[in-house]
Amino acid sequence: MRPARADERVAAVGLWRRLLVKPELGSLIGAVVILAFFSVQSSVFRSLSGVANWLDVASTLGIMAVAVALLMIGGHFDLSAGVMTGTTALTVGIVATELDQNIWVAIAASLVLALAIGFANGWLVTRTGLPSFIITLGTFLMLQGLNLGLTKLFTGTVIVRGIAEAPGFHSAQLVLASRVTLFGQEFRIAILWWLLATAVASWVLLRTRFGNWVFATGGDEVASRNVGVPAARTTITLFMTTAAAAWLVGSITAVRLTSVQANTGTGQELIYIVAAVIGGCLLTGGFGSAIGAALGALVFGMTQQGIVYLNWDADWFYFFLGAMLLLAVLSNRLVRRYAEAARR
Amino acid sequence: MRPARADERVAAVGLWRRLLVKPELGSLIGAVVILAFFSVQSSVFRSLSGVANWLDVASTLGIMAVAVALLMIGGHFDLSAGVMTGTTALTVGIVATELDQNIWVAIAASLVLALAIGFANGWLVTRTGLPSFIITLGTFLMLQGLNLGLTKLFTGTVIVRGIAEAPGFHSAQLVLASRVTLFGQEFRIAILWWLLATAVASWVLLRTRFGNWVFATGGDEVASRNVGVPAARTTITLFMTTAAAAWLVGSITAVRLTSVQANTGTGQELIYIVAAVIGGCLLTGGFGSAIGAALGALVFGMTQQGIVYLNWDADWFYFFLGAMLLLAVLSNRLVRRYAEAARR
Amino acid sequence: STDDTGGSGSGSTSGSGSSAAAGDGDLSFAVITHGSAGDAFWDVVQKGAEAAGEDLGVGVDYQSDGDPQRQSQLIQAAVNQDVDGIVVSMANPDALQDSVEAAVSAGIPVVTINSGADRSAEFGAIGHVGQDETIAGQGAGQRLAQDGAKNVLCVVHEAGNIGLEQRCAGASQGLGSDVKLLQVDINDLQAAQSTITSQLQSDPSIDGVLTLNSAVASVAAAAASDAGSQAEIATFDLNGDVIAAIQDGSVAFAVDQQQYEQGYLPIVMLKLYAQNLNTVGGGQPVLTGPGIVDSANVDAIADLASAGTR
Amino acid sequence: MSEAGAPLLELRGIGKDFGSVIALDGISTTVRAGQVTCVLGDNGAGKSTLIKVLSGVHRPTRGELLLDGQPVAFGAPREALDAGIATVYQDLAMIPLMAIWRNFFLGSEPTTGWGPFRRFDSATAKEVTRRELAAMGIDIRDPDQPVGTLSGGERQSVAIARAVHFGARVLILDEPTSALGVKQAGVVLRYIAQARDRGLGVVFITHNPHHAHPVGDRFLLLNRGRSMGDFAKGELSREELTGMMAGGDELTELAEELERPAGR
Amino acid sequence: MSEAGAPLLELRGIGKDFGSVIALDGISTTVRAGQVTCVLGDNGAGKSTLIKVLSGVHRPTRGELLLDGQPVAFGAPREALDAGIATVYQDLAMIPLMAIWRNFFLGSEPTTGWGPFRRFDSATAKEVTRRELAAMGIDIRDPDQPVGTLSGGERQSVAIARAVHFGARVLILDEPTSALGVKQAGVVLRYIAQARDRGLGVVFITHNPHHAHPVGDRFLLLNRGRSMGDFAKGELSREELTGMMAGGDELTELAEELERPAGR
Ligand SMILES: Nc1ncnc2c1ncn2[C@@H]1O[C@H](COP(=O)(O)OP(=O)(O)OP(=O)(O)O)[C@@H](O)[C@H]1O
Ligand SMILES: Nc1ncnc2c1ncn2[C@@H]1O[C@H](COP(=O)(O)OP(=O)(O)OP(=O)(O)O)[C@@H](O)[C@H]1O
Ligand SMILES: [Mg+2]
Ligand SMILES: [Mg+2]
Repeated sequence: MRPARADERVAAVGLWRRLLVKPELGSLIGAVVILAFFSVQSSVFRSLSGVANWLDVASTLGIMAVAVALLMIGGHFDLSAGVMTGTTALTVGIVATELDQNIWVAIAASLVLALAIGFANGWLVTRTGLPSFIITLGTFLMLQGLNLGLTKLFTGTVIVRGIAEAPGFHSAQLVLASRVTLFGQEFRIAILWWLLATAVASWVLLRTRFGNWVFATGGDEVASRNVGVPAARTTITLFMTTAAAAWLVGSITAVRLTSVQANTGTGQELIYIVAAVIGGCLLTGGFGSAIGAALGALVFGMTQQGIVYLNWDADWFYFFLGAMLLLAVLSNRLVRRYAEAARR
Repeated sequence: MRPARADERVAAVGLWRRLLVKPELGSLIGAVVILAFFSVQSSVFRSLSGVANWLDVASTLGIMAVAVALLMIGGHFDLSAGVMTGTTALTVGIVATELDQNIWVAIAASLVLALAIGFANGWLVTRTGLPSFIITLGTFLMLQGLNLGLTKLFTGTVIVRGIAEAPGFHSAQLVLASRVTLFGQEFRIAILWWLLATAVASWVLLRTRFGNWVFATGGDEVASRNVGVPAARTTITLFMTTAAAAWLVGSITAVRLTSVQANTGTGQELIYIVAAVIGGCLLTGGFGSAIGAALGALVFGMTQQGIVYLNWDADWFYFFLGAMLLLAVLSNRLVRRYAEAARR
Repeated sequence: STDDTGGSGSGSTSGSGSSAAAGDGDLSFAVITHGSAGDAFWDVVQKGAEAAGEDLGVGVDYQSDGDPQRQSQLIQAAVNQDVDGIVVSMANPDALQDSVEAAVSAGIPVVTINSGADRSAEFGAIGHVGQDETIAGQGAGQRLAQDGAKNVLCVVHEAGNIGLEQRCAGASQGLGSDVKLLQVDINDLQAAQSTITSQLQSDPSIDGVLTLNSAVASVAAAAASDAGSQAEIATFDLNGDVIAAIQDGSVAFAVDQQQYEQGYLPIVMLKLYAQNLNTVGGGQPVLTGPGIVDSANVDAIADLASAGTR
Repeated sequence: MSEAGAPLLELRGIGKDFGSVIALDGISTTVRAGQVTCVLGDNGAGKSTLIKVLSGVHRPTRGELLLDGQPVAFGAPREALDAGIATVYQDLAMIPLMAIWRNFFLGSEPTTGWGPFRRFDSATAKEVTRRELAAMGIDIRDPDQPVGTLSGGERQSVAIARAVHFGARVLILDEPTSALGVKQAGVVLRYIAQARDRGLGVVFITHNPHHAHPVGDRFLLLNRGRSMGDFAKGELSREELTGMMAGGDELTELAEELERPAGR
Repeated sequence: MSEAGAPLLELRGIGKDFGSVIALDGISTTVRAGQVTCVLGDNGAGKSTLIKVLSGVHRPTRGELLLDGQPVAFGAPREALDAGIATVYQDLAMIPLMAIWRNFFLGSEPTTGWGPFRRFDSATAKEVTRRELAAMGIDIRDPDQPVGTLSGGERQSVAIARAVHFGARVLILDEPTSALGVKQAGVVLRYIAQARDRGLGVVFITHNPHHAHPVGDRFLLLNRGRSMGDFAKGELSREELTGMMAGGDELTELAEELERPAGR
């Protein structure tokens, strides 16, 4: 016999189980499993310097994953997200070195360009009604060509160099590529940007009108338009958000490496999507979380570095990477099943 | 006043417009636009030898695109499809050369392996309920690692050579890699395989029970299960079909090149999906056509070679590729809009 | 192999008449390599070929694709266009045999570059310019051994790329012991830096790092300092950053295959062949490297590397 | 409130095609403040298509739509909503994966806080949702439950409560009571009467003559996409209405027939 | 056909939970050949959940299901179908993008031809679809039309026609008439009576007492997931039934109330 309750149609379920069913906490399980797996086997992995190292990998990936997750919740893909980090980094580099501008001017120019590309993506998707997959594949390929063509046009080589000499570089470095010492270990500031991006995205998604529209547009675009959600505006804003994230990552890359290769970022778009999916985003839209995506990026980053820390044969790197990812998502799945199976 | 008709609720619409609205004929428009574009500008492109060349490019891509389209109509992705062409080609090579088997034995072994991988993909997807995107990403990475690791294990390098020396090679070459002379021009036999695959896939999709199940599973898996469609079996069969297509392409590659690199096929999975989407497949499943996917592959192949025939700067190759793809899908879209706007 | 060269030379004489008749002033050559788009090494090759085209007043069309099947389709496209000569890099000679021989039998002279020297004459090419990646790798390995490195990390930036594997395999031979491989992604250099850092943290006995791309060299140097490792950094290929790094000592040396010549010389050879039926060295491979750039000679070529021709 | 008042909405010769399908042709009627316009007709007659034209979902292929006597062309449902027209769609227009309270306020979210910290006032939203549903006789367990897991009637109740809450001038209801229990259906009919009495124009579609007759003031009859007439209540006896609804009291005869043959 | 015959289906203490939600608890009833079992209850009472247990969509969390006296556990709707149980789901279980005839035969496609050339017999399928729908009073334009573009009632008719066509021993109908016109609803009631007379067991859910009373033989009353009793028709007067359905004839009173105050 169950105890009498306010509503006899609801059974008592432990806090623990209720938490486990949440999507972001689900991906937390994956992260914990991977963390435990590598920590047990490698002391360097669990050392502070190791942590700083894999957090660094997760950070730029995570900034993108969070933005891509928002877009995916809104029901769209952006295949140009990866190459756009290259476009923005190259723009920062070319404007700062070839056009001899202050680095902040270059960063601002890069932002304007990124937002323009994001707007174009969103506008094309909403106007033509074609799948975003194919539209952004078009922009992906075009940007890839532009990155190479323009870099060679401006520099004669496939690399933009000398960003460190641009005026204003030191202040930019401070903001985008410095290190912060914590517990005697230096951490990259990009990690802070990552946390900030996750927090802002989560807040927007769960606490604002815009967030409500994102879920609705991704869940059922026709229905949401019927009740008055400005679906086109929401979609365009989401594409611009992804572009802005690419700009942030591109600027961090440019300032940190001080030289940028023309093919930077190509192929990363898939990894962003993967991180978002590990974090619980549905590919069909309408469901997911920003924190989940950030955790997905963490899973990916830890796995990538963990395999190296364990000194496993590099030829098999991708094999282990794949196996670890499956381990993360399957363990998440198992635990949630257990949680949902509930009081039987 | 409209003429009296059998059903007064249906207006007369010209055959032409009715045809234009069909998905596969839609992608035909894209193909025609691209064909016209390049033919006008390059006499070599429209010469028989040129046609044989770009048909060749489209053929292996097309075989995969058709299988991937079936899978997408069934509501799933297979990111491991590209690398699986490498796995199967390497298996043919390793079994034939390192294990000294007849080439047909090697090809058979490769088929068994492919079907096993396809089954594993499908089984994991149906059992865990996780998105196929993430499951096949896992197999994609694992196979990529396996391809490299095993190739190096067997051969010491990243290339399997000497397939031409295997017993039975000539009969295999005849079936998989010979040329057929038509109008005085040699065409690769792979083009025939492509046409065959398209015809069979179309037939299955539109004329069999299984085809009905594919549309239903992709359209609404829960609803189709509720009316008794064996959704899990359908999904697994689709994954095995994709794997079988990868085996066909892999065998063609191995026999044609007589040596196989360990990274064969990596990254192609996206192109297959693209061809299917150009051909009108929905990413959300439940809609699309095999002929459309074959035409999508044709658009892609023509564009890829057409840019080469026009001698456009290779640095800008991807830019043009992207622009051409957008041209193809947008013109398709425009024409269909015009057709749908109908009798106003 | 000498008879092969003779055979192919006479075989293509008949065809060359037609291409010569096509007009002397208007020669056009196709260069088809297995480099991926934007690859720093192949960019220099392209630049060499295009410079030669400009200097000699001939047309040069550069195409590349890492997939041998695609490469063979590109060769077929060039044959269809009836170019006056084809330059091909042969990382995977078996896979290209068919299409190279088809070009030769269509009367189009072929020069092979970079790898595939041992098969070049067999396929009927009129010459070969290059440096086998394995030999270049050996050069790097020997130099690392000289500098006292024992446990060397070879950073592969494109999994399964045959040229990169050959460089690492060559380095093992030159070093006299196996190098340790590490996979990174050339398109994400920040992650590459972290990955190299991880490797150096987890295996402090590594005392040499060999990168196969100039851009990876810079992040490898940064990774070594992050990890507090004393490992010697060496790299293939040059760019301005690597030159600066060699000058300030953070990179010890760079293997320079002088791949500019692998682009430039074949165009010269094809032009001479088209106009004069000349071949070079009786079809024997023309070697372009390896040269080693270190603190001793870096200053001399610093400006050239920054301009992207070294 | 009288027949003489200027119509809120007026339709003149409205038609709508979907490709070759002619779903509506030559429909004219008026919606007046303080009146209930019932749209009647067989399945597939074009009732839902008609209300989608009114609510800005479809643009009419032919004909004119007048709001307060001015021709309007709603480009999007948002514009109709902004003109005070709230609609309960037959397919309900709900996002299955979203919580009840999020669906309730979708497109018209209440906010709180200033500037960049302006946020969706979720406490209010949950409170209002629970209250409005309770008023309809629906006792939800938790406003956070995804709409996709609600029962058919619960879902329909959410859509109705939402439209009633936001309807300012015109309330359009497409078969609102089809999945509702007798009690809940009664509540909805009362809502309609209340809205009418508050001076809203109501468009009400139903197949149930017991629901249509008590509240309707005008009856627009559709058949296979064409109008069969547009009657004021006075012009129409109860019997005629029931007859128009394809044999409303045939049902009583049917009942006799359905009883099993005696003795079995 | 009598009460004494062995029940086709028997439920013993069935319960179903979704996570913490208790949708059903302790439900027992029987479905007999040649009888119509009506399931009554408010919105959210658990009626749809109950029939989903019967049709193999949900596995019950508690309790036992017996088919012909043997305990069964349907792992999938396919198994229930194979046992001759056909269902019209409240959400209809249709694939919107697929043609009407493909939906009609989904999961039970007729085939023609031999061996590898065995194919879906589309001519027969289209023919049967058109015929069965015409028999229900639905005149479709083209069996190739996607179900997603049908009107609500047309779509419901397709689902009903399908279930009636394939139902062999048990026919389960979850609010089948909710979106139907009066005429079409009458046809469905006749179908139910015919099925009953052919010896099928029918489970019928409706909110309309005018539909439930004439055809029902047994009445299972649900409230908030619990059973309020399971009555044979004889045990229950018409008044009691209407009372059970939460004031069926309150409606008449309501009608009076809804008429506008006199004089306005
Ligand atoms: N998008 C569309 N494409 C093609 N035909 C359509 C489309 N939408 C509706 N129709 C057709 O238009 C006709 C009218 O549909 P509508 O939904 O307006 O009917 P209804 O009167 O609301 O019927 P019900 O009472 O069954 O809800 C139907 O026959 C339907 O098949
Ligand atoms: N998957 C689910 N998860 C959580 N709760 C659910 C789920 N499915 C149903 N419920 C809840 O169970 C209860 C019973 O739902 P059910 O659909 O069986 O009601 P019903 O009697 O058919 O109502 P209606 O007459 O409105 O169709 C509802 O309160 C519903 O919210
Ligand atoms: Mg309707
Ligand atoms: Mg129900």
